[in-house]
Amino acid sequence: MNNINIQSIAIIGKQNNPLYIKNFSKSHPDLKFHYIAHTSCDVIEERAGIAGSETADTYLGLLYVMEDLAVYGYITNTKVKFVVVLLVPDTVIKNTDMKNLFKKIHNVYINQVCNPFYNLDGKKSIISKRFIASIDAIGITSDDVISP
Amino acid sequence: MDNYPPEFILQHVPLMAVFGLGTARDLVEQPTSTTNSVQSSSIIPKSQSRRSSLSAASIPISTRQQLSRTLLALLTAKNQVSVWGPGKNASAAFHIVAVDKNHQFPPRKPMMRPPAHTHHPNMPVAHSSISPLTPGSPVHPDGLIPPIWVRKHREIIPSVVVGFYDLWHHTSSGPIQEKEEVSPVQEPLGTIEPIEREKDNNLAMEINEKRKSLLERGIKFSVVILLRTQNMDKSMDDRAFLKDQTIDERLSYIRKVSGLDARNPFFVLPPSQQGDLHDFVINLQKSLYDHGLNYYREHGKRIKKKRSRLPSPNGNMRPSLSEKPSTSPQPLSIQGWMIRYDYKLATFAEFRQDMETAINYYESAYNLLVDLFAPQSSITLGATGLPIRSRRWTEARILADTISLKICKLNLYIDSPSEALAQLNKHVSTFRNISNTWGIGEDTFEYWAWLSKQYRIFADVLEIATKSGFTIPDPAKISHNTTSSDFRFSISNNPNIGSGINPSMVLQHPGFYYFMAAKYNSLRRKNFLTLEKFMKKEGFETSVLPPQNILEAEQSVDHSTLTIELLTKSYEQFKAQKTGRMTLYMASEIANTYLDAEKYETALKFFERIAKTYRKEHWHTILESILRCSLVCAKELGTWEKVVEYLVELLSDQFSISNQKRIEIHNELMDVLFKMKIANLPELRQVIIDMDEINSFLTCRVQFKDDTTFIGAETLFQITFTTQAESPPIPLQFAFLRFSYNDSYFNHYFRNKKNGEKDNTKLEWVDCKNCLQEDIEGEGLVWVKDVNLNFSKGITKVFEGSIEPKESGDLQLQAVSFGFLTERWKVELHFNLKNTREEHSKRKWLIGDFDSKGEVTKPIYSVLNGTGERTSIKITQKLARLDIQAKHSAPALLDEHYPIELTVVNLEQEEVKAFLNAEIVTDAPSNSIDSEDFITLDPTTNVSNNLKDIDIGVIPAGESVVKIVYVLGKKSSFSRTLQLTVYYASTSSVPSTPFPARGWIEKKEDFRIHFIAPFVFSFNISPQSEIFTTGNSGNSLEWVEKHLLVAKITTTSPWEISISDIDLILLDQANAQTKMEIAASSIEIDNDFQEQELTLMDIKKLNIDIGLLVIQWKRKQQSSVVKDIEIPCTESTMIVPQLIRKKTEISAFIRIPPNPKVGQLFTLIYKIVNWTSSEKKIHVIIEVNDSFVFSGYKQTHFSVPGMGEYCFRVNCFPLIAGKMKLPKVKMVRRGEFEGDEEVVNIISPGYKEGIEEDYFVIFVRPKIEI
Amino acid sequence: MNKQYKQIGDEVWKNRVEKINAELFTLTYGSVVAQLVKDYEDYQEVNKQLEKMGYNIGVRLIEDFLARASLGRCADFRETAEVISKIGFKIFLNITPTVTNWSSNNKEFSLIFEENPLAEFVELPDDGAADELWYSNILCGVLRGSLEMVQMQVEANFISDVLRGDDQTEMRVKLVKYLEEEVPAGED
Amino acid sequence: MSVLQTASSAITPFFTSLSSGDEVPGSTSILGGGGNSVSFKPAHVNESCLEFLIMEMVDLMYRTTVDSENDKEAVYYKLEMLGYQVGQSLVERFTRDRPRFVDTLDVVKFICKDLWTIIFKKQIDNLKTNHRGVYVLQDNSFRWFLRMSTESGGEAAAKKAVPYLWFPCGLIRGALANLGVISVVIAETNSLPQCSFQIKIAKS
Repeated sequence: MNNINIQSIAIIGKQNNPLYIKNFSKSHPDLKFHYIAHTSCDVIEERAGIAGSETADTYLGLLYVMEDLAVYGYITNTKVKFVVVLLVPDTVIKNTDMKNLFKKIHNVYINQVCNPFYNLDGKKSIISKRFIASIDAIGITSDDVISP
Repeated sequence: MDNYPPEFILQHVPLMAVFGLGTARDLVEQPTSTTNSVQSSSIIPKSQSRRSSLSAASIPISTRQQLSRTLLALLTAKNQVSVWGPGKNASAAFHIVAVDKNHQFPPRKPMMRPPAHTHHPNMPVAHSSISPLTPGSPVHPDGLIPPIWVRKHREIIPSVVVGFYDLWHHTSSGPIQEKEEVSPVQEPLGTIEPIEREKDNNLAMEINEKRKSLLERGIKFSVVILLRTQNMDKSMDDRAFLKDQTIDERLSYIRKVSGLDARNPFFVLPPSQQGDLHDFVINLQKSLYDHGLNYYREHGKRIKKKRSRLPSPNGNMRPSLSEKPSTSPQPLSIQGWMIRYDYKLATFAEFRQDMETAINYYESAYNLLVDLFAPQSSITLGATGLPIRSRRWTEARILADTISLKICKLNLYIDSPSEALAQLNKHVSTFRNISNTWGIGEDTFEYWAWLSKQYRIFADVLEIATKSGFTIPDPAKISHNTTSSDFRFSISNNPNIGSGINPSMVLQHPGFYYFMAAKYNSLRRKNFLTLEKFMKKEGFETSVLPPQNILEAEQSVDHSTLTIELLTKSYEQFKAQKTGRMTLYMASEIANTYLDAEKYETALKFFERIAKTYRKEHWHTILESILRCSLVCAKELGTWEKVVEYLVELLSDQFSISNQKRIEIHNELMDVLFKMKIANLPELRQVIIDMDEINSFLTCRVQFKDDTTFIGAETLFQITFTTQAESPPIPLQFAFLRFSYNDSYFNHYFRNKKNGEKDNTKLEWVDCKNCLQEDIEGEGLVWVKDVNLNFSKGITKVFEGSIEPKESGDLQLQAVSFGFLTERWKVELHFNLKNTREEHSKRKWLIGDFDSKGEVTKPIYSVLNGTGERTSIKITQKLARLDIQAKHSAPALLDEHYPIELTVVNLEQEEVKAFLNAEIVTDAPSNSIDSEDFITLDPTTNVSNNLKDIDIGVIPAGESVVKIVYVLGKKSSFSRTLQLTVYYASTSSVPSTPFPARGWIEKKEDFRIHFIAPFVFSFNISPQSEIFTTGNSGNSLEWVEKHLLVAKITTTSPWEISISDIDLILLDQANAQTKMEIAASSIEIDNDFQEQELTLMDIKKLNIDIGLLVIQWKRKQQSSVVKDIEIPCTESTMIVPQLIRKKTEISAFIRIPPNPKVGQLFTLIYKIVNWTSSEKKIHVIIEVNDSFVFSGYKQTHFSVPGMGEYCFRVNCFPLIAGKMKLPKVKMVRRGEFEGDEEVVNIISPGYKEGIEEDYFVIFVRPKIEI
Repeated sequence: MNKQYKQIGDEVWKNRVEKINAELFTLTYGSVVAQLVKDYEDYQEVNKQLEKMGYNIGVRLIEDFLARASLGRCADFRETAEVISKIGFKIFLNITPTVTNWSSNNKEFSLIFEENPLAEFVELPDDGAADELWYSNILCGVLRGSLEMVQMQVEANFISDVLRGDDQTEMRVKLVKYLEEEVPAGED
Repeated sequence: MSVLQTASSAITPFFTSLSSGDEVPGSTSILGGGGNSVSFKPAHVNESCLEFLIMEMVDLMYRTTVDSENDKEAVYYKLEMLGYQVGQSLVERFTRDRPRFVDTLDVVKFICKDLWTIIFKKQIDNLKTNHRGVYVLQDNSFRWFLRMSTESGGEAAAKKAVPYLWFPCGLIRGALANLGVISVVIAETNSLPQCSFQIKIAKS
């Protein structure tokens, strides 16, 4: 668990437009994570694409590693993409941990979507305080609460 | 990779030496030969790439030299001097070098003393020239492994030697370099003669020599005997040749004598084709391959023995740390020897393609080596590390890097990617730590240079590997075993099966590692620059500087170019992976590097190219950084138009920047526009920024209030501008605002009216109605008004304007532009409205309420129907409130001036000026061709079939004017349509020159007029008589036909018509042709017949035009429409039908003698004339009567030739006096067939007596004396 | 007394109610509110409309209520309050808001909503909605409407809402008067 | 409709799709308590609440739309949009723990089974398709009609009921749209409580 050190969480819309990108890292600038999130879209779509008839999970696992960052991906049935960037540990990252992490992000996103005042089709990034608070909570408290 | 000794990098394969084929030099001299680059030729020093193209194959193999060339070419073609080996399942392949026949391989050095003592330098023993123990060797006394050692085994000492020899024969020039006198004698074949035997013997001896010398060197020797066609009977073919007894014997003899037993392969190569040679070469290597491997195995065993004899490194004492290391170089330590041996073991293992073993030894060597660098050895306790920057230190580092690379590569080679990656990580992290202790750590360019290099070579190797068929595992399918530390991949289709993966163990494609290399290289640059800055300072601490040579070397490096090269490599990799966004990222990195390198133009090109995607996909944070960089470039380049454009986009609050920052941008923009004096500025800089293409801080919505409007009606539109919540940070003053329509006539132009009071209303309604047309310089004639164009953030301004359409059609508001205007700039923020975006929100209309002072108070929205925007409006003709009536007394008659009274009633509220267009159109299908109809205002003139722009003057409201037009219909009595158009405008709006301009209201009206012809004519022509009369010249006859023409004229008009005159105008031919002249012909008759001439003429003309019947007429009483006006008569003309005559073919004339007497014989002469060209038969029947007796046949016949005449005589004897009928003579023309007959009409020209019935009557005088 | 109501409520909810997924209900209501906000850009007006909706529902809903929970007449308004909370809200929204803050004259009380299915997921737009909009105002209407059907004229309105950042959601209910009707004499 | 071949067999017996709403692995409130919990406790309300709300909603839309311009068009538009919003949100929530969809039919089946069950506590009775982007969903006893059909049956009732189909149309369209299937949905009913929805999938 404690090897999961979240550097950034990104939520990306259907049209690959950024909805919310949060930088938890001390070393890397925001811009870096925007680039990472953007580049992840390719990999995610590619992975989601190849997953043929056999039941395809929404969790896509490790997308790629760049420098000291490991990029994980998740795509909802509604084609919304989540990207979590971890600091590369020298140990194995458990898929179950990552899945739980993504599920939590998904829950937060779902609640955002269920807010009657939120326009789903809009391309604007999410500014909801509650949403941001929840995501930040995940990013910060990631180390302890993950285990079921 | 280039700057590591290639020996340390290249893949090792067994070495084979061949002689007897000439040397590679001969091959290179070959005209056709070319060096073909096989994979990674880039990383092989030129000297190394000894490849010869197979094009040699094309050469016909006739001479010995060609044969050897071909063989050599084939042998060396696949030479394995590359980073990546032949591949696991590749056929056994040697690295083959060609040597001279007499080449001496370096002699085996004599067996050493037991190696246990080798480290006693004082004990002189023979060592390999490159051993640390040999003074003068590059590694003396304490070096590790010199590249030459590797080269020795790669290039010089073969594991197998193959000699190519020729079987002697008479013409044989013998093997190369052998000079043999050739006996000219041609011995019979089949028996071995002494000369052959002798030659063979020599050959065997020679081979034996070689074999021996190589044997004691441990090198396997093998022989190939080349048979040539000369060796055999020309009559025999190659196959038969093999069975040739004598050859067989000779070969086995040679073999026996040369002591080549079964273990030394012995080959015979008969004359063969290219293909066969190729197979031969392959088989040759196959069969010798194991021998090759064996050779290296032996070496391995030897080294292993030596290593095992080494004492433990801790056994002996090393100078303790306390005493400083003596300057004189110490002999190589045990640990050093261990490294040497491990390295050699690894190398030989690699030579024999035993990768696993190789990896193990390399790793062990690596670990020992790393320990050498540590300040404190952990293996040899108390040993100090190599002195930094010493020669040995540098060598050792190179060795470490290359060994690490070997380990990576060999792991890839045996397909265990994660170990490869693990080694890289290990290497990098290990040396990071060590470097820090050296003081050349992460704050020095040296460290980063080194790191960058490590990643780059790794990427290179990986790329080569993938090109050679290695596949990078798909991370989606990887999962690592959590528990054990062993990172073997367990392949599973689903990332969820398998507990998870260790990201640092996932090997990715080279792109990623090139990218890292690039990253680190830029850090290298950074550190170098800081160092340079540091050096500029006064009195800096020189001790911290790296040695001069390194510093100079670094100064000469073009870091940015290198970085870009690496990024580009990465870019290519990602491109190949089809990950478009990743390549964009690379592109942006490249762009940034160019920017750092101050190559602004290139940088800007890159930035502009990539900005599009990020903008399109709303990645504003990225876009912002790109824009900011672009801004820098644009400024440096002095392309201020772009500067302005970037600044405008940066104003948008899509970019999450602090208000302070935004204000800075704002001010910068203003400075550029107003303050800055741009050097060598051209006249006026014009910039048009398409706001739909960028993130705009201002949005623009357009509404026409209605969907349709009328010409001339006031048409309202509203244009709503909304600024963003955060932008513009400071109120913005535009100089002008322009609305552009598809009809420029309506273009509006608003100037900014500076009004003092700060307007901070969130929603403002601006009155833009009642503009005045004005000619603005650069704009042309536009509708102008001064309004407040001040915009602060988070507000909405609605400009309501109005237009008066001038003509029907679609009017569209195409563009709206805000503008800044300074003495240097004309900048337009351009909103294109041609393509309206689709929206579902209801259309809204802002109602600006006015309070008592006419000031706008809190405006409110009302909803219009429809959704989205409305940028265009349909303009239709306003319904004309005008009435046109036509009075006339139908039906109209053709040819008459038919008066029609038009009454135009003005139903408008105001008096109008009106004009009339009128046209008369026949229903006749082809009236357009030549309409002979006329329409006119004046019955005495006929102009054309239409009237244009007839001024019908001013009509007061509610009143009417009357106009009379005359229509003249000709010929066809079809109905006609009178098409009337009256267009008018209220006198108030009519400009001074009251000529119909656009925007006048039109009223169209059509009237049908029924036409009938005034008269109906019927003609009747009947022939009266035809006679000869004596012409005016006494002796001629005239042919006269009389016809009677009766013309019946009736009128169908319902109106009474008075006819003033009718006359028949005869065409002159009418009389002429009706005459026919006949002059008398010489007819021989009795004397009292006066001579006459008869000329004949054929009358061809049968149909004769008679002429016209012309009637002058008018209506008895005029149409009620015109009482006082006198309409002149009109005339109608009618053509009289032609006179049709029938043609006579035969005429018969009778000559009757004057006063005959009773009892006195006389003759009747009939002259028959045949007018036709063909002969005609005439039958004659004479009926007698009792007044005369005549002689001759009562019936007879004769024929008249064409165009001829015939005289027929009848002699009569009168019996009774008095008036008597002559006997009747009937003549009938008969044709060939039945019924074709015609009575010939007999006429007696100028005969005075009467004709009773159709008898000629004659008076007979009595005889007196009875 | 209260106990008994609670049992009735629970019992009815358990056994005599067709249940439906709460999210569907919540989302539907949310979409209606959002639509109203879009139509009138005036939160006061939205509150009115919601209350009106509630009223229309209330007058019909009371039938449903009486049918399910067969109860006698309430002795007093205090009892009514309990029924509203423990049975009414329970069997419709599966919540039981706390009844509290009685006025001295027992004609006015508060309902405190610890949970509110209507407001699940809701986050008010920060354009003044937090000061003007009573998101759950429909409930006030429902109370007014249904009570009117049983001869009680009440005024109901929210005075605080967690959505607005208040620390609790409180509805104030005030009895205006009992409406006259022909009551069979001798009815307790 | 004759062109449509029946694919109703495709629908397997209804598995309790409420499960997707119920227990969720590791859905313990991730917000560490605080405000409105994000967890999905088996939340239910009395169905009549929804029915009342729906009826009132339809009336309201007539009330509030009439003044601007009183055509059914606008009312349809609004109700359909409402449904659209709800549909979108619903699928976001109820596809959460579902594997990714394979194809359009997969999506449509999800609508017919899971979504329908969540909303109407039953599945679509019959699904037909022409395999060219047209699907017809038939519900023989449309839950929201069950009460209505009692009052004044026949043609008239069916007519009156039509506006209550607009919201569901939106629901379906919204659900599909959010699952990446752009479509047009129209509904019809001839005799309560039966009704059918026709989905035309936009060629993309």
